[in-house]
Amino acid sequence: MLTWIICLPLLAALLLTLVPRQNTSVIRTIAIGITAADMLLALGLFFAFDAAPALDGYKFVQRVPWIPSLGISYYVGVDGINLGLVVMGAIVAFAAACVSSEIKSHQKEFHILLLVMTGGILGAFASLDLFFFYCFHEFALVPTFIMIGLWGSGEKKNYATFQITIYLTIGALLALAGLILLYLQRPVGERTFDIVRMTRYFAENPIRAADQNLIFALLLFGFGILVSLFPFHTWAPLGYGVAPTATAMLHAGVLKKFGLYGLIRIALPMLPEGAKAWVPVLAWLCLGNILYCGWVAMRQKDLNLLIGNSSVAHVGFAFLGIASLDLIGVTGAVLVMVAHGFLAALSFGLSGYLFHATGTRDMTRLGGLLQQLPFIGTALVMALLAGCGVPGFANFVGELLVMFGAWKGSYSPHPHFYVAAVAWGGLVVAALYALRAIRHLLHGPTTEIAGEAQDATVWRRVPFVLLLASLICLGVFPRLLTDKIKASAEATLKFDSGKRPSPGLSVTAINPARK
Amino acid sequence: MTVGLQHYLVVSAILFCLGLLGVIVRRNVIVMYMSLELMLNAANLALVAFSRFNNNLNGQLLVFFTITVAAAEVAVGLALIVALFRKRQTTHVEDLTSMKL
Amino acid sequence: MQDVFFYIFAALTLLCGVLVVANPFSRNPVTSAMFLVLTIVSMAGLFVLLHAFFLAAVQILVYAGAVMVLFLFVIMLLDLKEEQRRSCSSFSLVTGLAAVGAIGALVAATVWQPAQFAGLQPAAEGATKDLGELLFTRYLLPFEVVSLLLLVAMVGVILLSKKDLK
Amino acid sequence: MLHEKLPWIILLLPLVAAVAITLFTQRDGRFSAQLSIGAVALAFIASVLLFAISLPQLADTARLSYLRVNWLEATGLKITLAWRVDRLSLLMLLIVTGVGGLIHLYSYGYMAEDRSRSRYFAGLSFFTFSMLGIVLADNFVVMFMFWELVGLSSYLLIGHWYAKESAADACKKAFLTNRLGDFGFLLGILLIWGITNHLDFDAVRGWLKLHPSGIGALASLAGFLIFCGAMGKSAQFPLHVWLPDAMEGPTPVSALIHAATMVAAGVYMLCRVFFLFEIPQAWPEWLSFLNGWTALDLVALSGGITALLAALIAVQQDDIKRILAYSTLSQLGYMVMAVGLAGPGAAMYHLTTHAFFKALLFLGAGSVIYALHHEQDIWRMGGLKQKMPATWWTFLLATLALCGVPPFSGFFSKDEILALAAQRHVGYFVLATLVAALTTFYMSRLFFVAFLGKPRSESAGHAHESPKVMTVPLMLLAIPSVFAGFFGINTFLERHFHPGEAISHLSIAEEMFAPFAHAPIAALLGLAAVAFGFSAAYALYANAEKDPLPEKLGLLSRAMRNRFYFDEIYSGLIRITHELLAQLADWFDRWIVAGLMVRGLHGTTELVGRGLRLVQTGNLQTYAFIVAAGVALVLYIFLR
Amino acid sequence: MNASLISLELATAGLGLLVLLADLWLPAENKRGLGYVAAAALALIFVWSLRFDASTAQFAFEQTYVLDSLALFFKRFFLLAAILVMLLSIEFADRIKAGIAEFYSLQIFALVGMMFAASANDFTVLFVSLELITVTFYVLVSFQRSRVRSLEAGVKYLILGALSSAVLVYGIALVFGTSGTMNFGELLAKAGELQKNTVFLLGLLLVIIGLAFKIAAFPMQIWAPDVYEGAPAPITAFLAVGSKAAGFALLLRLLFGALPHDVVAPWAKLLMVMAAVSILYGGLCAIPQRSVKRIIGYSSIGNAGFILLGVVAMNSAGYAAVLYFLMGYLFTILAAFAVIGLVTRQLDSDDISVFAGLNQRSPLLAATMTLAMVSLAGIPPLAGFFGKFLLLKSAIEAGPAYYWLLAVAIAGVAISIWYYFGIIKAIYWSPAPADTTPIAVPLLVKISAAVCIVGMLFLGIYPSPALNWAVEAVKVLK
Repeated sequence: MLTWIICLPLLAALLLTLVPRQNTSVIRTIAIGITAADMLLALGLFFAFDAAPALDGYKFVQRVPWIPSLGISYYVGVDGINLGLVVMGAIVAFAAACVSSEIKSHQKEFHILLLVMTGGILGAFASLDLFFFYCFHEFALVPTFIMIGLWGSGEKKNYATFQITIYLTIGALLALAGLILLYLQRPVGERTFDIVRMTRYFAENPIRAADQNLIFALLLFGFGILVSLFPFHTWAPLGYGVAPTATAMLHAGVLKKFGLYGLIRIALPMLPEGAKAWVPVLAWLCLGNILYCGWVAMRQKDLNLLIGNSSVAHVGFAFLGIASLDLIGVTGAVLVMVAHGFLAALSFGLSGYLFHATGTRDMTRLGGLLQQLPFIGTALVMALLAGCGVPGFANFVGELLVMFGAWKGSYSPHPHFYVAAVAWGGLVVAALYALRAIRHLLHGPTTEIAGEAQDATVWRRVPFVLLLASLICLGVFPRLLTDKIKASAEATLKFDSGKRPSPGLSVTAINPARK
Repeated sequence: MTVGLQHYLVVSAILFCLGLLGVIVRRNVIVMYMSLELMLNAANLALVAFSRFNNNLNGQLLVFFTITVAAAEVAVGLALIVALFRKRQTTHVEDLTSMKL
Repeated sequence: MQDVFFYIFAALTLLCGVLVVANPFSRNPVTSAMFLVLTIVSMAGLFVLLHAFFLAAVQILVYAGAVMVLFLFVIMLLDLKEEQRRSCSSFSLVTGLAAVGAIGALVAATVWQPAQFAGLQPAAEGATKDLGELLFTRYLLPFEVVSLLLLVAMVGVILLSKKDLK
Repeated sequence: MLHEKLPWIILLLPLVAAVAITLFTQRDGRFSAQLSIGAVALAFIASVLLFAISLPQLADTARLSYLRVNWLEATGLKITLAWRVDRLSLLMLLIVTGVGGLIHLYSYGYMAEDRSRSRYFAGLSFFTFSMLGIVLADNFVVMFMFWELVGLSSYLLIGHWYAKESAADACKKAFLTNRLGDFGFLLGILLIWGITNHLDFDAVRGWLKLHPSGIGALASLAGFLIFCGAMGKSAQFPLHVWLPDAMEGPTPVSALIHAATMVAAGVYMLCRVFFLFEIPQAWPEWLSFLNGWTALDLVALSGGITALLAALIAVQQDDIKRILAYSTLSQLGYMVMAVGLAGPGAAMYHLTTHAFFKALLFLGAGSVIYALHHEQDIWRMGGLKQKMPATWWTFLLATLALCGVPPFSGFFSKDEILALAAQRHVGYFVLATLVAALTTFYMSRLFFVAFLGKPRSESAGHAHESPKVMTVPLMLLAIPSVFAGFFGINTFLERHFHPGEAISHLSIAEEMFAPFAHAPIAALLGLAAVAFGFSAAYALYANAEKDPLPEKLGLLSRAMRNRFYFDEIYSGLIRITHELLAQLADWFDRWIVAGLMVRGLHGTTELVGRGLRLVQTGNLQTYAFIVAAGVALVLYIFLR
Repeated sequence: MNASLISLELATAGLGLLVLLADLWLPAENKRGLGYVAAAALALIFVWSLRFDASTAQFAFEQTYVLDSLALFFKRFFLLAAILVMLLSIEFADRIKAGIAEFYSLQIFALVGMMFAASANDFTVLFVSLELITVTFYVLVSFQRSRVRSLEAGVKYLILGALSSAVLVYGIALVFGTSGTMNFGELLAKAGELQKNTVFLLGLLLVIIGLAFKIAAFPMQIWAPDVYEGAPAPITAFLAVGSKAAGFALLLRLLFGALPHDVVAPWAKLLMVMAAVSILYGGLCAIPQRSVKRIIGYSSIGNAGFILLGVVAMNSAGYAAVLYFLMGYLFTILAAFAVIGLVTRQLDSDDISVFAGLNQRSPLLAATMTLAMVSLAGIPPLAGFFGKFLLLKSAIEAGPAYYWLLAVAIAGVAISIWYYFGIIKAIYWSPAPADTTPIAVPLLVKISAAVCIVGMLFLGIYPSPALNWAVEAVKVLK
């Protein structure tokens, strides 16, 4: 089933190569239909998950040896941690296919790339083999570059494409170096890229601390660059700023989560000592993401740049969840990943719609759009509010869990300081830029340029409704996912449990309560 | 000091460097090519000397091949230079820079 | 006596070598070629001193005789004039000299270590028969390859220098 | 088991209405309104039912167990959705659904002309849902969630007329200010959870009972952080600035949110978690300058300052809704002060009565504004007594209640606070009395100017009484405004806060004179303050054509009119903090990270490439030289 | 002596002679068709080579020639490369005014040289076979006599090639002098004592530098861009694939077949420097480049550096990675040149701008070129990715001393993506030129492009068999 989910888009991409380029409607129909089918399959997977039999804690497992001499096999399977990501990816892919109608040139190539990207993303998340895990990601990454370069818009297109390409390549390569090092830690003959077996092996035979530190650093910064960890984040807002909508949705929403997923799936369970050594650094960098990028977002006049920066800020929460070295935090991180996937896709999708409706993303030139575009406006309001952590949306739950986890986490002598700063960033700074955007874009009198915009037709609403519904559904019933995450996280991650920082701050005086 | 192997070697080393210098400082392709012959000869000298002092004729045999190869190379090279000269009326290296950077 | 001859031939070789490369009096290619002939001939002397008689003969016959004649022939054919002193930048000269000097110094310093050749005594006699035997047994394969090489060279020269190809 | 499910029904009814309106009945404003009103009416009935069923079972504060849902679970953290039904929440349920229901009804008339009526009613229903959530919450996190939702819905409602710049700005400000408070609230929750490992109110309370000093040095900080939430929501100094601006929203919204319910949530929350303030107090080292203060002291101080400041500002406002807004602020300050003086019962009591008469006042004001076609300046009103009798009467009753004139409800509740202040701290008592006098003064001013005298503008001259759908709620609200003092609400609450203590039941007549019996000085001084305030107002405004005070007070008046420049100070503060930080971060991002580092690296690489390829001159000689140089380099490295 | 060992070479050489002779009798208009015959014959030889078994090393000519798994692997490799190049040459033939048969036969002779080089077990054979390759390429590079660039490239290749030959011979002389032998097998036995002998080391160094010319690595990398640009497209491809692979075959054979490990180990540093400088030089210089052939030239330098990673790793995984990467490189480069040859011929320019609008003019060519560039850039699922993966893996495996090199390699990959994507960008989104007439793609090019694509995909998607070949082949190395 998983293999079908992965292969369906890839096969469809092959199929599309055979369709003559003039038949754009056929091409679009195939792309949308296939992604819809894929989404339904993924949803089926989601609902069949609980009942399915598990092998080593993974379900829907499929395994085909591929390069036995190197211990590489095609090995897919899901547990609670990647299930949500796979489903989210499939849903976002469908939404992205839906909004691709905005593409006016070379539709055929665009849709092929989109499908390839989808297949790659889903494959990366479903893989339980390190090598495939990495390959699928690369496989999805390249279409991203091409799509941004080819169909992107804006003056800075070339520079942005260049930047995103170089950045992500370097990040991926650093991570690859780390992964290979990890692979080599086992004695010759036993080496395997099988994540499950590696995890088990390294739990029993821990790697030397010095090696752990090195590998963790490589993975942290390699994956970190992929996820726009501060200060390697500048590619993200710019890249998304110029990217075509569907690409931005898929990349910011789904593909970017690959790095975070890698940290959770690989770095944390296999390199516990390295994690302990590096998370204090990571915790500081999170602040860079959440606070600093939040401030940067406050200054943006371009809606896409604002969303891009805020998306950078959001992944900071996932990083903090990872840095917390606490199961609550990690659960939260996974939830943030899924939630932000929907949210980023939604935001970029809406922003893309606005751009095509009004011809500009400059917020100073727009205003009062809520009157003109009630549906899109409302959806955008919801997206922006979800972004600043309003309950009812999945993001809130994730961020809450992250903060709870980080508060108790034993990663640093002053966890409370980070959480306080992060909460400030998430509650106040996020609200500042989100409301500012609403104020400029949607509220206030309607400007001339906004006056001619048309609201979305029913069909154009489908992707947005779907994404919003997913966000709200998970926000209201988080246990749909957290229960699954919880079980898997407990099974794979072992943190020094129970160590909680004492209240720590010494008492100067205790005033008797006046009563 | 009786003349030993190292004497020959030093001569060959100096000759080798002379040839190299020629390649670097002369601007006429033909002269450069002659300098290269000088370098090959230097290597030959070393080979013969080694052959003698190692009591092993393999070195001399390689010289034999080197000379043959050099001859063939010279033939081809000069033909090439002539062909180029016919086209460009020059053998000056500074005129042979239609491809660069 | 042999040592004296060595020094004479060595000095001649080097002197002529210098004159090939950097003749202070003439930059005419013909001069260079002539000095190259001289170098080769004096080197043949060195070969003789090393008891490589056959090679000495080959050196003179093939190199001085055939190769250098080819060179001279081409130079004459092309009617090459004296190399013009076009913008000879002293920079390139100095850096070139420095690079070559460095290589020379390094190589010479390495080679000039009598200790490393302490055990070696002059022994081999470059007898034609021995050479021939080796050539047609052990080195038969390279010999054949060289024949192929010569064929290639022939074909190449014809291709490159025919005035008009059919 | 009906009553097991009743809290769920109460809570979800408005939500269902909100969702249904949003999804299905956007086009039909009328139907939306009816849906929304119906939902809240049903919720009210259900609340009454719940009240009736639960009250006999409420043995003191023992909470009835209700259907629980595990909402979120992670290793070591479990968040349960469970609804808490005790006296406190039952009372609030009635207020929220009752007063709220009346306001819904009133809106039906008030918003009849609005073209996005559906959106308005959806917001109203959603707000009711969120507010009920706060009331019923049994858990810090659940409360926080609804807390946020209330903030969100108030944002939507204040910004209902978002096309107006001022409304758009106001809603933004309200949300942001609330967010500041929530920040503290969340940290407080985290702090408490981090130490006690519990989130349910009862569990935390139980833990604290077992380990009274368990929180140790962070006790006061925890209390204060939790109070931050209340500070934002109840608009207490220094986070009070948003409330007056929030008057940009439709008037019923002001009545609902900014008088009866939302702003009361802060006080309610403080009462709910009052046990947090009863543990031994201490500050951590880095806050040692606060030694000597308890968290409650800070609460009381904040409330006191708010009460006084707002009352002073109200004296010099001309906008009818702003006067009421500042009055609300001031009264909220009263309540918070009461909590701070360790009298949650008194605070809740005042909250209850205040909800009635302040809602009434707002609705009355709304009626006036409606009648005058959105004229809000009291100096352009006048003589409305004859034109709008129903409004006039109800407004009068509410004013009297607010001023604390016996036997109106406000008198009793305010008296409790006065008595409490007198008992605790003389300073607060003086302050409270002063505020009482100011309250009477500005309310009388409002009343004289707006309702009496001659019409000062054309629209005031042509005013009509509002339609029935608006006046009926006014009348209905007037009833509790007048009589709420006799219902025994205070004893009802006393049993919540002091379970087990013998509390005598009083008859209505006894109830009426209880204040004089209980704390005669406070009651009498309070009355004196009212009298003083009234007479001063009468002297100044009985026949005034324009405000005489600015001339008399000069600079002070200007400061009052400009709300003591808090807005200016805050916007300045924001400018030098976040704006500056944002600018700095943006600059850094643009020039250092993206510019110097990224572009620099890009540029350097390209430059190096361009430079390096100059080596490739095409000249054989250079090539030979480079080869030689490379060889020399390699030789040097490896033969050295 | 077992002459049957060299039967592959003999057959190939015979084929070369036949083609040369056939020229005499064939009418001019049929000469082009000779290429088909040659390609078919080469294919036959290739098939025949598959029947060879070299699981145990066999020697001939008094140990100067060896046929072992490594040699056989490279022979097949060269044959395959030659077949594909031959196909491209047939297509290219009409641009050569005359000497078509010679064009083919010289390629075959170069192939013979490569095949001998793969089996060299003696410095003499090494030198002679290398010279056969080099001299043949002098002629081939300058084959388009009518073009100044071709001749100029020939002269440059000539001078620098001769320079490298001189260095190589000098190095051989020193090695011979100190070890007293020319034979690799004997050298293996004797070299152990010589690891402190600086003359020996100098000699070895010079030999390595001489081989660096063949593989276009630092410090002998400078010729590559000019020669690649000037040479006819199929010849450039053959240079990039065959000549380079021959260099690597000899380098591997020499370093790990003819020298004991403790003698080679100290050279790691040298090889690392060579690798690092090559990677950076190739990458950085290519960035501002406009000529596609030059870009490939620079990229060839960079790739030489990458392949050196596998050599420098000095473990069998590294050698296997070298072989594997070369296989991928073969298909990739030939795919690229199949396109380049066709596209540049019409405008007689190889500026990157001729690719503008290629996707409209010929989607097949555009796709082929894109795949080739993507593979070169090292992106899955194509051959280049897996090759680079194996190279990086082997270098990491070699230990922490290699980490800095790894960092350079990563930087190099990032830089290379920059210019490879520049080409893709030109194909797809530079403003299309006025002339968008479709390019007619001859069947031959279609076939070779298809073979290359299939090869790239096969190696990338199902690397297991090829990896096994490579692993088997390097078993003879230490």
